[in-house]
Amino acid sequence: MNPEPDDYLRAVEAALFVAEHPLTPAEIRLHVGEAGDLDTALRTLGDQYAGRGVNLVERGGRWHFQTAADLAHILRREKDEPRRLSRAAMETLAIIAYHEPVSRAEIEAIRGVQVAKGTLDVLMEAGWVRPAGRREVPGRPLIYATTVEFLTHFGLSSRRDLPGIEDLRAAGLLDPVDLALEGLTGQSVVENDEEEA
Amino acid sequence: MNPEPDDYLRAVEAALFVAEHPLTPAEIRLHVGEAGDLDTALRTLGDQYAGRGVNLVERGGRWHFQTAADLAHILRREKDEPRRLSRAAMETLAIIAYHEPVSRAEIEAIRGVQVAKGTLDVLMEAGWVRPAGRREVPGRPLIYATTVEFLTHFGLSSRRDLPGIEDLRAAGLLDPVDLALEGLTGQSVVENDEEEA
Amino acid sequence: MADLFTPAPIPAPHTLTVSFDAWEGPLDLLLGLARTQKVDLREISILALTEQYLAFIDSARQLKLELAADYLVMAAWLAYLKSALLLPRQEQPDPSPEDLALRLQLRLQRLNAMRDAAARLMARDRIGRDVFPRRAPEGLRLVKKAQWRASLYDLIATYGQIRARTQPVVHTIAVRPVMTLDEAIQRVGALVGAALDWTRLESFLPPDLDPPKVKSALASSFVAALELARQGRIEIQQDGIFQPIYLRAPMPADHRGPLL
Repeated sequence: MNPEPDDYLRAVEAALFVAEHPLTPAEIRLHVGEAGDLDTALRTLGDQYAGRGVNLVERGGRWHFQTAADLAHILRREKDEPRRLSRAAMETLAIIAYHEPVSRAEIEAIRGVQVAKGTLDVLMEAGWVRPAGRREVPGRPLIYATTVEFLTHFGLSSRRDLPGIEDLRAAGLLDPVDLALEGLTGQSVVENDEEEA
Repeated sequence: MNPEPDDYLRAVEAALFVAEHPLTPAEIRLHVGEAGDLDTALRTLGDQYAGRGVNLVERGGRWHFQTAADLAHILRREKDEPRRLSRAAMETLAIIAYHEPVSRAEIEAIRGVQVAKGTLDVLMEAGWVRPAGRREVPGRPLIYATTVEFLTHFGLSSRRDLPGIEDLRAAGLLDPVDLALEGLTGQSVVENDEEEA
Repeated sequence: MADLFTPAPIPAPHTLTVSFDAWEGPLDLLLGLARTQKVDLREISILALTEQYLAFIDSARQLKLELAADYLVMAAWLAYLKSALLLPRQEQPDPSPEDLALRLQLRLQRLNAMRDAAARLMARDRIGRDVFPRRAPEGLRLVKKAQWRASLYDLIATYGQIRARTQPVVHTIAVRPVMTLDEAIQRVGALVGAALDWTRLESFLPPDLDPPKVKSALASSFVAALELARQGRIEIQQDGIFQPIYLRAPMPADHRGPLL
């Protein structure tokens, strides 16, 4: 910085530094008095701070210090926060993956539950779901499909890698919950056994 | 100001400018990354701002910008006046700062009166004093120490900057009376050594 | 801070207008008195200080000021110290009054040191009074970016659950391995004509049947036998309950055996 800023300049600098909002010259003078040439001081300060990390700028007749525009990125630090998808989001994602492209109404029909607006937003924010045009039916509803990031995240080379209904059945993933429970309690489920075989 | 501050310096400057509280070097690095020599940048900034209306200072290992003290009269507002401390509170604060960590009994031994209940509360509420564990002696009394906010508030880089602390130590005035008495009467010095270390 | 920067009122017995609220206990009062000696505390005369204190307390009493107990305790102790100091050395008690006086002096020095330290601390450039940070810093922001976690297993398991939950439950009636009554009538009717003598019902069943079908065939064949007997096309014989059942073609009337 300049070797010897005079006291008037220092006072202007300090007043602008602590101010809660941009100051008009009149407001600055309320603090620093009339003992100097304010216009010159502001111009000098502007020059001295030009090119630094903090700049003195004038907007609509008010002056304030602000950080240089190119440094905005360092003042906002992003931090990854691992989070689990909600059950509703997971179900919606699964339905889109198996049935894409699907409209919201179709998702609701399959889930048997309404889909909250935020649920699709979360999936789109995660980058796994995208709008894929509109269905050419009355109302022209938006339809949704999965993205390449979806495939990447779940380690799939294509949607065809998703296990089919028969695979799910074989893995026991289609067992209604109550039936599975009955099996666990050791009661006989003989008749159905044969059907499943 | 210097003609061409480099981007790393500018980033450090901007981060310190927008920060809501003093920053440790680790906190600064979270934002500006590792692409430069932070110690050098801080020293350079400190030099550049020295003598200006705004200065960069280090308090207890944290850095922040603040206005120059000689400009206080133009910047002070009535509502800024810090809360007045009672004489008891001021003395208690000084005793904690110069002797820390100290127990309440030790504070009372120096002041010759009981420490009123509210006195330590006021200091803790101000954020200048904190409980710092217990002394491993019978009764395990709570001991108190000062905080980083204490250093910041009183403009101290560290406790070594406490006014006159070296002289007081050299004169033995930070030693307990018993210890000093034994020293003066040529008897062996024992037990309280560790507390002062 | 007013009480810090205005020097403590210097008490002199002849101008005593002091409120005891001004003192933080007897040690504080002693220190105030000691400062009136205007010497280094290390040079202070404890005997003179003691006399000052006792005179001060006496004046206060004459003015009927309320004295807190600890001021009086200190007065009593100082009166004792004074008398002990005035005794010839060989008659002095143990611990020696000189040691006690030294201890008091050391305490006064320490309190004085902390009082000065507090004053110097309070006089520093303090944030919000002498130096100011920005009043409205924008703040460094930490933006938390959600990193969504979900595994392929979660995805397919969830899909399976949806399907299991929402598909209509279809009950399929299994086709059982049975021999119908018509089949049995035909079979038994055809075979019994070829048998010359009593033949067990089981012998009319088809060979190589699965165990579940055996029962069905047996039951059907039994009902078929009853039906054929009713029509007069066969005869049935059983020797007792749960005994084997025998069938044969009908004999002429005179050869007829006992009926079931």
